[in-house]
Amino acid sequence: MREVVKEENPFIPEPMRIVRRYNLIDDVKLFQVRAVDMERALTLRYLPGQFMMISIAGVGEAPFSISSTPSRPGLLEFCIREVGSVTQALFKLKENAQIGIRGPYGNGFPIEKMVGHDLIIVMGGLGVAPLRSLLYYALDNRNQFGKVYLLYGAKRPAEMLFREEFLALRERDDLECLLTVDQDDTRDWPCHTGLVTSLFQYVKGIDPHKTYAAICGPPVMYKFVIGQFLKFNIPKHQILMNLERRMRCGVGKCGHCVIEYIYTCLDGPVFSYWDVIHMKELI
Amino acid sequence: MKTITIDSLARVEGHGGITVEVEDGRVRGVRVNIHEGPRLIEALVVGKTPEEDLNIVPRICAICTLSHKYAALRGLEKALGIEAPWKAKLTRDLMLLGEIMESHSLHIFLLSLPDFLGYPSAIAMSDRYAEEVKRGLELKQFAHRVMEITSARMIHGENPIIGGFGRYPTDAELSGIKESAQELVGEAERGIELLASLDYPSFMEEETVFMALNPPDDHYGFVGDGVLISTGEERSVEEYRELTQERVVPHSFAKRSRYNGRSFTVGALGRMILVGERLTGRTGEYFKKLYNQRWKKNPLFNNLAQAIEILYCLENIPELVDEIVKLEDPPIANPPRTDGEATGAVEAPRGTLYHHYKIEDGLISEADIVTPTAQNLDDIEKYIGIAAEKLISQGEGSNLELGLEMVARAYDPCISCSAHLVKVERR
Amino acid sequence: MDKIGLYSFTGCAGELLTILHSEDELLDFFGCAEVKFFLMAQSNNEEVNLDIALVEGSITTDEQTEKLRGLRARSKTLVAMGICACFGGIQAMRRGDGGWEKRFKKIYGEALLEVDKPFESQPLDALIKVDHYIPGCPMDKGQFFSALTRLLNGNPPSLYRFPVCNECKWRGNECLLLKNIPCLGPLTAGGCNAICPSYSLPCVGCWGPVEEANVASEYQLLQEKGFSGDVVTRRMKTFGGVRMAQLIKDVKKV
Amino acid sequence: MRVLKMQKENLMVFLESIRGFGELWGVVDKGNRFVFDKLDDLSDYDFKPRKPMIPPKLFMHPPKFSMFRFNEKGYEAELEEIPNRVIFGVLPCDIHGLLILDRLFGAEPPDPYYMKRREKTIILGLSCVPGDTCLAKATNTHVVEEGFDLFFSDLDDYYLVWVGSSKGDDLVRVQPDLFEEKLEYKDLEKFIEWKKDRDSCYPVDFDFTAMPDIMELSYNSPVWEKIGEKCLACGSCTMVCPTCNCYDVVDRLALGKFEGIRERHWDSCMYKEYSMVAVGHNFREARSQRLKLWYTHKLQGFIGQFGKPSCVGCGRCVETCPVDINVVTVAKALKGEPVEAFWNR
Ligand SMILES: Cc1cc2nc3c(=O)[nH]c(=O)nc-3n(C[C@H](O)[C@H](O)[C@H](O)COP(=O)(O)OP(=O)(O)OC[C@H]3O[C@@H](n4cnc5c(N)ncnc54)[C@H](O)[C@@H]3O)c2cc1C
Ligand code: SF4
Ligand code: SF4
Ligand code: SF4
Repeated sequence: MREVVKEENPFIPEPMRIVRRYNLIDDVKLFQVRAVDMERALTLRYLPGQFMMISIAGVGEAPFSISSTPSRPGLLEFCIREVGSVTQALFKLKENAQIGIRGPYGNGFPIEKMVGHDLIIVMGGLGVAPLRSLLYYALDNRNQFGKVYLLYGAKRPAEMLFREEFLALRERDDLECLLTVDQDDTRDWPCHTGLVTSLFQYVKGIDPHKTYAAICGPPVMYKFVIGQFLKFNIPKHQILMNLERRMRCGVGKCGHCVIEYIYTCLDGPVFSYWDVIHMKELI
Repeated sequence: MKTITIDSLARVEGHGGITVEVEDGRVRGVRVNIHEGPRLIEALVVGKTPEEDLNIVPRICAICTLSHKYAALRGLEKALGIEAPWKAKLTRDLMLLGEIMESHSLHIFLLSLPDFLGYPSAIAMSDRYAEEVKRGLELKQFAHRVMEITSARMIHGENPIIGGFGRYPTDAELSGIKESAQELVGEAERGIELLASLDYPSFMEEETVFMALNPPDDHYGFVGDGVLISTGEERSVEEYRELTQERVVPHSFAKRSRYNGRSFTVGALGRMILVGERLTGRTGEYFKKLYNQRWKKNPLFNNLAQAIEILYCLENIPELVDEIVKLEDPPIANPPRTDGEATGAVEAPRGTLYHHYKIEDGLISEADIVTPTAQNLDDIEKYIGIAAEKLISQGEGSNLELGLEMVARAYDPCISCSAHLVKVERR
Repeated sequence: MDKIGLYSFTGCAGELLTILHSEDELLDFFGCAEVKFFLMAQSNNEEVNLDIALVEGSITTDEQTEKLRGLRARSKTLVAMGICACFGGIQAMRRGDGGWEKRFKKIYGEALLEVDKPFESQPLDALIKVDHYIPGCPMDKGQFFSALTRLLNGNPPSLYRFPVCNECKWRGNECLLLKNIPCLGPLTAGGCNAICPSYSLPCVGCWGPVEEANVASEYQLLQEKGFSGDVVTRRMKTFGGVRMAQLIKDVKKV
Repeated sequence: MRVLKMQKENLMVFLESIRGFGELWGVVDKGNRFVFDKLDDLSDYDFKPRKPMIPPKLFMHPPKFSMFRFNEKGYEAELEEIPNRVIFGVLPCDIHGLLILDRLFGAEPPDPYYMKRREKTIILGLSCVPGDTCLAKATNTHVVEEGFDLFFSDLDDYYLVWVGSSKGDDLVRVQPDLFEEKLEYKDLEKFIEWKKDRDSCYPVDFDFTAMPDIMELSYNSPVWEKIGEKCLACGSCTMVCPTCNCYDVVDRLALGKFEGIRERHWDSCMYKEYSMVAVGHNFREARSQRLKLWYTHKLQGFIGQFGKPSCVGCGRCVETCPVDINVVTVAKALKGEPVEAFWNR
C-alpha cells in the first residue's frame, strides 16, 4: 500500500537500516546503510558524486554524498560530520536502527565522458565523502581509466579520514596515492607534510587533454587547487568539483540551493570549472 | 517561638511567602512577603502615549491581562474625553466576562478542588475525578475562545484599543460562542452543585469589610464608576486613593491597602455580598439557595462565589451577543483633547482594579495602578493569623499547612501563589 | 522519562499560563515527562537535577540570581521562554538610561525594604548560559510544544527564524507600513501568526527582535513617514529589551 | 481555441451551475485588502477583476501544510484531503505565474502536493484593466494562451469565453444554453479594439529583454549595496510574488508518543538563514547578496534558460515593498536610469 504512495511521492523516504557504523575521526563517522527491502538494496543504482537525503523522523532531513561505489552494490556508505540537528540525531543511532533515505539525486560525475581519461582526485577534509566513491569506482573498473592520482590533505594525521585504508592504498601500483598533512604533530607520519597543493610536484606524465580532475574540500581549497590544474593545462570543463549548498528537497523544488537559475541539486552538485567561471556565485 | 513559613506564596505577580510567628500558641505576627522582583511598570509608562500604555500594562499579569486592558482603557478614555462607541463598550464587557470565567474555572477546578478533595494537583486528581477536571477544562476552553475572539489572542491580545477595536468579532464568531455558552450552562450548574456539596471548615471565621464596584442600573456586573462598601457607603472610583490607602511595607515588593485603617476584601465574594441580590435567572436562584451569613466571615466561600459567577457569565454572554450583533461596526473614536486626568476601574476576577492616569500633551505623566491582590493582602494576613491560632489551639498541627494554604488559595491571590506548598518551621 | 522543571522569575507568568491554558495538551504534557517542579500547577514539587529546565521571567534580585545559577548547575538543558527571559522583557525597556534608582524610589518611596536586593531587569543569558530561546510575549503554545517535543526526543528545537512579515503575508494582509502605520513587523521575531497586523493593528514588537533586524532602515523609514526619532526608538525598545538596545546602539555608532 | 460568447447576466447562473465541480472561490474586497475567499453566496458579488494580495499560488502551494505523517511504523503521505476548487477571476499575469510554477513543480520528479492540487483546481481566468503598478505588458504576460480552463474577456455587455481545456469544455456543457456558440465578426473586432485600448493604458513600460546582459554587467554595481542597506529582509516581496516558490521544512512531533508531521512552509531567499550551511558558513551573508540572487533569478537566470523573465509583471513587489525595492526600481537603476525610491534617498 505504502509502495504506491512512495512511487508517486518523491518526498517520502524509503526505510533503510544502519548496518554498521565506524568512527573515522572525532566528529566524523562512516555509516553503512542498506535498504530494508532486499531487492531494492540490490537494485539501487547511483553514480559517484550523487547524494541522498537522509531523514530522521521528528528531526529533519539533510543531503549527504554517497561514499561507496556503485560497483559494489548492496551497501550504501555515508561519511558524515556531526554539525547540527540531523547529524547529531544520526550519531545517536545504534546499528540496526532504521532511518529514511531518498535519492539518489544530483548529476554525479560524468563517468561516461571520463572513461578513457587519466584521473586526478584532490580532496581535503570531508571532501573525501563524494570522491571516495569516484576513487573506488575507478579502481574497480581499473582498465577503463588511464593513470589515477589521489591527492588527499588533512590538517593533522589524527584528522585524516580513512587513514589506514588510504595508507594501504599506497601499496597498489595502479594508483598514485599521495597523502599529506598540514602539520605532523605525531612525528611519525609516514607521508608528506605540507598543503595539498604541494603534492602536485609528484603528479607527472599526464596528458592534460586526456585528464579529468575532481576536487572536493573546504571552500578555501578550490582556488589554489584549481590554479594548479590550470598550470597543468587541464581544460576547464574537465576540472570537476562537488559543491555544497543548503538543500531542503534535493529535487529542485525548495529553492535553497539555487544559483541564478541553476539548481545545485539537479544540475550539480558536480560542476566544472567552466560553469564556475560563468556563474559567479558558484564558489 | 515557632515560625510557620508558607514558603512560596509566589506573586501577586511572582514570588513571596507567608511567615507566621507563633509564641505560646498565640500568633505574634503574620507577614506575606512578596519577593517578586520589582518591575516598576507605573514608572515605565510615564512618557509614553496612551496607546503604548495599553501595550504595556496588560503585561503586569497574564491572568488578568484583559482586566488591566479594560481598566486602563476606562481611565485613559475618561482622561481624554473619549466616549467609546456602544458596540466597543459591549464587546469589552464580553471580553471581561471571558476573562472572569476563564480565571475562575482555572482557579476552582485546577487549583482549589484538589485541596478539597485531597490531591496535590488537578492532574493527580484526574483519575478519580475525570469528570470534574474535564468540566473545568471545557469551561476554561470556552472562556478562552471568548477572550480570543474579542482581544485577538488568549494572553495579551492587542485588539482592544483606544476608541474601539482593531477589528470587531465577526457575527459568525459571536454566534458560535453564544451557542457554546448555552450548551455549557449545565456544566456550570453541576460545578456549583459540586462546590456547594463541599465541607467548608470554619476555623478562620470572622467578619470583615468588603468592597466592589457598583454596576449601573441595579444590575450585577463587573464595570462601574461607584464603589460599594459593606459598611453601607458608596464612593466614586476617583476616590480610590482614599479607599485603598496604599502603603509600602518593608517585607514586600507589593504594596498594601487599608480602608479607614481596616483591612478589607475584594473579589467574587465581595461582589456576591454587595450586589448578589441583583442576580437573576438560574444564577439568581442559586444565589438565593446558597447564600448565607457565613459567607461574610469565611473566605473559603469565595470558591462558591466564583462558581456562581461562571454561571452568571454563561447566562449573560448570549444576551450580550444578541445586543452586539445588532450593531454596525463603528469607526474608532478619536480623543477630543490631549490632556486630562482620570481613574478607571473594573472588577477583575480577583476584585476591583484601579488604573489612574494623568496625561499631558498626549503623553502619560503619572500612572497609578492598584491591583486587587494588593488590596486583599492585609486580609489574607489577618485570616491566616486567625486560622493559625485556631488550628494550633485545636491541635491540628498536621493539617496546619493545608489549612493556611486553603485560606491563601481561596483568595486566588494570583495563580502561582495558590498552588504553593506550606512549610512549617518549628524552632 | 525526562525530568523537567518549570520556573518563573520576574514577569507576568505568561509562559507558564500559556502552558496551563493548553487544555488539549495538558494531560499529555504531564504524561510525557516527569514534571518535578511547576509551582503554578502542582504542590508536590522537588528541586532535583533536571534534564530540561524551562524558565520564564527576567532576573531582578540577588536571590533570583542565586536561584537561577543553582538551576543552571543542575539542569542539562535550559530553555528561556518569553521575552522577559530572552531579552529582559518590558521591565528592561529603559535599561541603561541610569534612571532606574529614581523610578524605584518613585514607586516605593523612601521606605526601607527588607526583602531582597533588587536591580534593573536582566535577561537570563546575562547571568548564565542559555541553550535555547523561545521568544514571545507570551510565547506561542504551538511553538512551545514543538520545541518541547523535539527536546524530549533529544533534538534541538526548530523554531521559525523569520520576521513577523512572513506570516503576515501568509495571511494576505496589506502592509501597514504602506499606510503610514508604524508596524514593527520587519524587526520582530515571527511565530505569533502575525496577529496584530491581521487585526489592522501595527506589530508592537512583543516577540522581541528577529535575528537580522534592520533597525537603521526601519528607523529612517518611519522618520520619513513623519514619526519622530524619539517615538520610533521608544516603540522599538518597549519589548526589545537588551537586544534591541544593543541594535539601536550599534546603529547610532555607525 | 474554442471561443464562445456569454451574456453578462448569465455568469452568475453559470457559476451556480458548476458548483458540483468544487468549492467556488473568488477575490473579495475585505475593506482594505483583496483576498481569495469562498463564494458561498453570489447574490452580491460583482465579478470585477481584482488583484489579490497573495497570488493564486497559495492554492497549489499553500503557505503551510503537512507533507506527511510519521510514526514508529513509517511514513504516510497526506494528500487525500484536498478539495476540488473552482477559482474565478484569475488574472492573466497570475495564470502566467502558475505556468512558471507548473514548470518548476512539474519537472522530474513532479511534486505530488502541487500537482495534485493543481489537478483539482479549475482556473476561470478573467480579463483585467491594468492598475497603477502593472507591468505585464513589459513582461509580455498580459495575454494568455494556456494555463486556464475557461477565460472570460470582459467586453462591457458580454464576455468572450475561451475554452482552454477539456475540463473547461465540461463546464460549458453543464448548461450549454448559457453560451452562444456563434461569434460574429463584430465580436472579434470589439475584442481587438478592447485589447488595443487596454494595452495602451499600462502605466509601466519597461524593456526587460536586455536584462540578462545588464545583470551580467552590473554584477559589481553599487546599486546592490544601496538596496542591501535599506532592505528590511522582511521577505514580503517573495511572499507576494506569483513565481516565488521557496519553502522550508520542519518536523513537528506530537506530545507523549512518537508521531508527527513534516511541515512545509513558505521561506524566503531574503532571510539570512536561507543559504546558511553547516558550521555557520553562509553563502549570502549580506542582504545585498540575497537581493542579487532574487534579481538574477528572476531577470537573468530564467531568461537565460527559458527566454523570458520569471517576473510576470503583476506589480505586487512594487505595491508591497515598504522600502521601494522592486523589479522596476532595481531594473531601472541597473540600467542607469534615475530612480525615485526610498532606498535611493
Ligand atoms: C550535495 C551535498 C552533499 C553533502 N555531503 C555531505 C557528506 O557526505 N557528509 C557530510 O557530513 N555532510 C555533507 N553535506 C553537508 C550536510 O548536508 C550538512 O552538514 C547537513 O545538512 C547538516 O545537517 P544538520 O541537520 O545536522 O545541521 P543543521 O541543524 O541544519 O545545522 C547546519 C548549520 O546550520 C546552522 N544552524 C542551524 N541551526 C542553527 C541555529 N539555531 N542557530 C545558528 N545556526 C544554526 C549552523 O551553522 C549549523 O552548523 C552535504 C551537503 C550537500 C549539499
Ligand atoms: S514575556 Fe511577556 S508573557 Fe512572558 S512573562 Fe514576560 S511579560 Fe509575561
Ligand atoms: S503589516 Fe507589519 S508585519 Fe505585516 S508585512 Fe507590513 S510591516 Fe510586516
Ligand atoms: S526587498 Fe522589500 S519586501 Fe523584500 S525583503 Fe527587502 S524590504 Fe522586504
